[in-house]
Amino acid sequence: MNLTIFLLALFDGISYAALVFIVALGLTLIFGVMRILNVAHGSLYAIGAYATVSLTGFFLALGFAPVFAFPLMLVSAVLVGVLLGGPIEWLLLRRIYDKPEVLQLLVTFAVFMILEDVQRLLWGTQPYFQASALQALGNVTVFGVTYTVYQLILLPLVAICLLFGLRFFLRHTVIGKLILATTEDREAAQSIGIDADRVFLFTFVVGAVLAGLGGALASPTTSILPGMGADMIVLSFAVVATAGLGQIEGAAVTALMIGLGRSFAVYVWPEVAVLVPYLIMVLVLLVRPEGLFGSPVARKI
Amino acid sequence: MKTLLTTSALCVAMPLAAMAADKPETLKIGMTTFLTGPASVFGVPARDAMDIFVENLNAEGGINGVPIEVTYIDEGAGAEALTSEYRRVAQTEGAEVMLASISSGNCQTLAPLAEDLKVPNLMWDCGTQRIFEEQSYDYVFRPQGNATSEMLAAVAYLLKTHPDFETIAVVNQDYAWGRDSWDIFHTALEAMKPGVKVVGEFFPKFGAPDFSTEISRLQALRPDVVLSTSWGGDLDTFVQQAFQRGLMNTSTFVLPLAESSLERLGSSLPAGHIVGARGDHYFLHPERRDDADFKGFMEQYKDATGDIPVYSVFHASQAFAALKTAYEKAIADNGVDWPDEDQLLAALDGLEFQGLGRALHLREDHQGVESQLMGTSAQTGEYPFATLENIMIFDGEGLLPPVGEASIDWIKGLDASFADGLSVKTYEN
Amino acid sequence: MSDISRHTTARGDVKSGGMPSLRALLTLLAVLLLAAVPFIAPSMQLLINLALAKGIAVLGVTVLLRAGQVSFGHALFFGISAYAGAFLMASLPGADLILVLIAGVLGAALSGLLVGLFVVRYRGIFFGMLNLAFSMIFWSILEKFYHVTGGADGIRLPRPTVLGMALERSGFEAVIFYLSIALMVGLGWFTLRWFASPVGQIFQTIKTNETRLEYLGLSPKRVLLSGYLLSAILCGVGGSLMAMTQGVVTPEYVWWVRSAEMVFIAVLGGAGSVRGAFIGALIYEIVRVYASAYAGDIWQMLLGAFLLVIILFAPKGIMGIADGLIHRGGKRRATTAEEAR
Amino acid sequence: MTATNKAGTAKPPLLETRELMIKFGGVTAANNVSMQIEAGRNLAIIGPNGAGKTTFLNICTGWIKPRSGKVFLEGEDITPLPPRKIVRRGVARAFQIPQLFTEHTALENLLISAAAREGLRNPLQNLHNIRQRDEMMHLLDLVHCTDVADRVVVELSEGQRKLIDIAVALALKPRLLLMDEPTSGVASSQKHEVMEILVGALAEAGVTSVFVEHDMGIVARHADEVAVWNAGNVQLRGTPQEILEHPDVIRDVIGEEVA
Repeated sequence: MNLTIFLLALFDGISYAALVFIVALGLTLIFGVMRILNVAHGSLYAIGAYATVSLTGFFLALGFAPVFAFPLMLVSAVLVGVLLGGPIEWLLLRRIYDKPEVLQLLVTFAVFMILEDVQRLLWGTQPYFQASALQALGNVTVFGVTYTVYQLILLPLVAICLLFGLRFFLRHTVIGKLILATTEDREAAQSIGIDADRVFLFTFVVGAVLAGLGGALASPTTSILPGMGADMIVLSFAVVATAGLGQIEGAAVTALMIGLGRSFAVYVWPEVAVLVPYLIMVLVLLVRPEGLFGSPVARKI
Repeated sequence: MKTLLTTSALCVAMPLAAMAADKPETLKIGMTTFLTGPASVFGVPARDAMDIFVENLNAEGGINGVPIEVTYIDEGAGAEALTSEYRRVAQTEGAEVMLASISSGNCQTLAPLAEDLKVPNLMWDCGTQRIFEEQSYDYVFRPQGNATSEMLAAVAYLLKTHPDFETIAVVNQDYAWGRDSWDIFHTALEAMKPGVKVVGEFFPKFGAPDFSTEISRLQALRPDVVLSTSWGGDLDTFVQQAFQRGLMNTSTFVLPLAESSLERLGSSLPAGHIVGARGDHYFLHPERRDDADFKGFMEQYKDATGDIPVYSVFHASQAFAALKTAYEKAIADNGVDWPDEDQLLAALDGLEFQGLGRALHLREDHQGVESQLMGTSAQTGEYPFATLENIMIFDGEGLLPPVGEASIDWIKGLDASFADGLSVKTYEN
Repeated sequence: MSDISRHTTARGDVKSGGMPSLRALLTLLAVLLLAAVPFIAPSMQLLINLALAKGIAVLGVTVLLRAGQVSFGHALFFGISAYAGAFLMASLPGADLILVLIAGVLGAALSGLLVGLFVVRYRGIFFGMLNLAFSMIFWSILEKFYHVTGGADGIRLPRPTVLGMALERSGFEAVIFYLSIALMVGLGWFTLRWFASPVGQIFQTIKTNETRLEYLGLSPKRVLLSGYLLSAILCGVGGSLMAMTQGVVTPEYVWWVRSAEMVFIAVLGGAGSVRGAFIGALIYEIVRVYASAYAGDIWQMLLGAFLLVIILFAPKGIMGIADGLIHRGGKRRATTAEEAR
Repeated sequence: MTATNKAGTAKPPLLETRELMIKFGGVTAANNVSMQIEAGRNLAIIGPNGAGKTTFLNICTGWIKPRSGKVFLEGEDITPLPPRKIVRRGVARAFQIPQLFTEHTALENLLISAAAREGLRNPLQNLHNIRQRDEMMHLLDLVHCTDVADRVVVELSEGQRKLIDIAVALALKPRLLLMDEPTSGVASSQKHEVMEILVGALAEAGVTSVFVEHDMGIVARHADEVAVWNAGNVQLRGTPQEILEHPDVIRDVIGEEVA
């Protein structure tokens, strides 16, 4: 393996990891705060992508410049969060916080099934492609290899901004601290007057926005088609569990591990490339049951 | 004594009874197609087309006065739902003919089932060449070509248009079609142009959202030719990303199924790459585009769906044509009002029929002989997407192994003269 | 036929100490009705056979639910068993049905032991996720190692012989159908007894207090492993039956949505209920097939909505509703061992 | 069992700890604890909250591993063993917060305990039909809980749960029973009665006991021996009378109880 190939694998891994991280971030945030593993996260990701493609197509047809695709990604993500995430929490999840984990998981699974069909009803079955955002940024050549600026620079940049932004938000803003307090001890938080319901609603909407943003950012590089959410949800599950549920920085490191592991596998042993995320997950969890960055919970007697 | 009489009376009556079936109120047929899942890119257009064919025929009074009614079965609902629905439609709903299926895996499951249920089955879209090579069927027919004829046409076109290429890499979907089609293509290349070097073989998982890694490697490998038999979203993503990264400027792509992605790819498929269509399926078919029925259907389809038809629509048209022709032939041959099953099967043997493309016929092993259309992409500006130029239509006969021979063994025995020996017609566009 | 009814009455006798209760009577009637399906509704036979196979696998998930654990990867054992049968048929053409079943169950048990040894260290979400990871690894292997596993198209599983006899499709289907019913009754009966037995009761305490379990001198991991093995074996039986009924095995058998579907059915029928597993499977399959036939575009949505309604308004599932009807007006005693029966 | 005592040093003590040390954060929960527990006695452990009493029970049963030091059961080093293996060697435990199978009935909790003890493996036998059922009913009778035998644990009062918790431990037929505040949660008017029952049951079964207790009245009446805990170690040890009259105890422990 020479330097060029090493760099290539590195680039591939980083751009892939950035995207996976953004999606996993929302999942781990929701789990960290609400202890709910949201299977419908994958659908929100897909719908974010569909919405971006439709909006971009619409505005480009009106004669807007391709750069306009970027703000539209944000708009789509927020739409997904508010129009889907909000009602899901408000109408469904709120009713089941006191139910067993299994039922909570199944409720999100049911939402996943419903949203899969909603996508098909709204957008049909033909794949969509909308690469104007990607084309607007052009290419960059590094060591004789052409890579898109979008994948090599923009995606990692967004991922890093989100990572540090969310860290800052949780630790240094009032709402962030309220969220952390609720995460630590819900009852204690309620006893000092924190409205846990609103914290949960807010968290879920933010998580859904992140899912939508993941889809929006993925849309210029991939075909948008039915079933794209199911794959993504399993992958981001693997990232989140490997990192330790609720671990934001951990999710970043794990996404990078999985991204790099996958891209190097393509060069070294292509047959196992698909296996990499799960192998990493199993190996990590065998050694550290609580995930790479999770901390064990002591049982009190 | 009485019994004996009855028996002999029955014996006399039997052949007569076999001569004519009661004319049903409607001809029920079942059709499996992908309504959900990634392959619905083929399944839904085929269903929409089938609705048009049926509507048109019923408007003319159906087959010998019998209107057709189609029940669709979703292949995307999973194997259990598919097999139980298939049985229900064939047995309880009394479908006389089944059209199944798109997925090769489903064909392999349903072909023996059809045989056991004794229901005539037209394999309308699946590509696997194995079905009739590994087993012979009485009830199963394929009114279309198969992977062998499709891949050989692609190889032949490549050799005719790019005789000097030296290296090739493949990026196929990781499932039976992707693997099988590469086996055939590769074997054919080795036989016909032994010097070609395979520099990379990639089988990213079916439905992969990202091909950046594969494209990075291809950029480093710089093969003369990149083959991909992918389809649907996978092909779109791969071509888009390859185009974006400039890979399409340095390598010639051979995309035997890209006809079905032309419209979606728009300007992302630049000029000079090889496009195929699993048969002679192209909305600007050079021999057919001026025909009234062809044009009429294109307009009807465009009105109904807003799209141009892709190859699965052509395959549906062929299956429908085979069905209609077989019934008409059986009725005419036997001089009956409505054929029974045996008469229908007899009519299907060696049947000649024509769908939207060139005429086809069924061989004695029930394999259809279908012409293959290949072309090179061109961005003419006439449409907002690539169209084809330098089109060649290969006669199907030469692209299939003789009856009873397995494709791979037959291909191994071919040589460089194969492409020259094919019967082919060339068109500018 | 006769041995089936004997099984059922035997269960009824044990349950209520000689007095057949309403519940046992209904169960007997339901089994008899199922056994009559090939005669009264032949077109439903295959559908119901598939539902029974799935029901046995769901029973495996139900076992784990009794310990408060949910696995999102139990399709693994379903698939391993199915593929074990397919590989056996490939290497030993004309093998017997019994042999295929044994090979499948052995494969499931062995993999259940290996995977179980790892996953019993985890509870809750992690337990579910680790199971998912193992099933996804196996799924990827099936998809990837095309030349061995046939890739996404899977492997055809030719019809096995039955006690040395090569049967036609209809005969074979009848055999598989009644075998499935017999296994449903037998395994359902066994699982009920196991739930009520000391081992089964100890297994169910994983849900409520592992600390006490440890202080009874028992290893919670070992205890969980015993139930995990049973659940893997049950999934294995279901997988083998499914493979032989379908005649083909594909990686789809192991796909995570299939695992989630099993949990779905278990909850639909009534989480933890043995009868519920089968009733849930039957209803699920019927709804699914007819929804996909008559509402081809929105069958997933219908199923999802169905699931939501059950969870939100009848969290005890169909068995909970049925119990409510049976016990309406009567007093309700809720001892677990009683319920287990 | 009592023979051991009379034989003097010939046999090692039932339970012995040597120089146990453990810290949680900055707090020393066990500070060089060396203690011997002789068979046949009821030893009470008293001391202020946070003195390390529960930690001592946790270490003795293997729930927590000491940073240094060892635990011996009849001379055998059991320090590295997990709780279940220590339980298997005859050390049972009842808890401050009852550890019960909350979805099972009181009787079933005991039956499960008996099944665990006997290692019943027959998957076709009903738990309610096991041979030890009568024995368990007797045990329920001993702790005066026969009337709630078929009630699910979540429906029981705190006091009833404490008693069932102890009965579950007794069902294991232990040699040594460690109890953490056996009468907390029991109505104060009934505490003596409950202790009476308990001590009687222990005597009948020939079980040695160690119990953490805050109520000095209970200690005075029901313990054979008292150990006073403070700052992670045994401060004093003696008969109830000696201890309760000791000025330090009056100041540190009893004073706190009053407060």
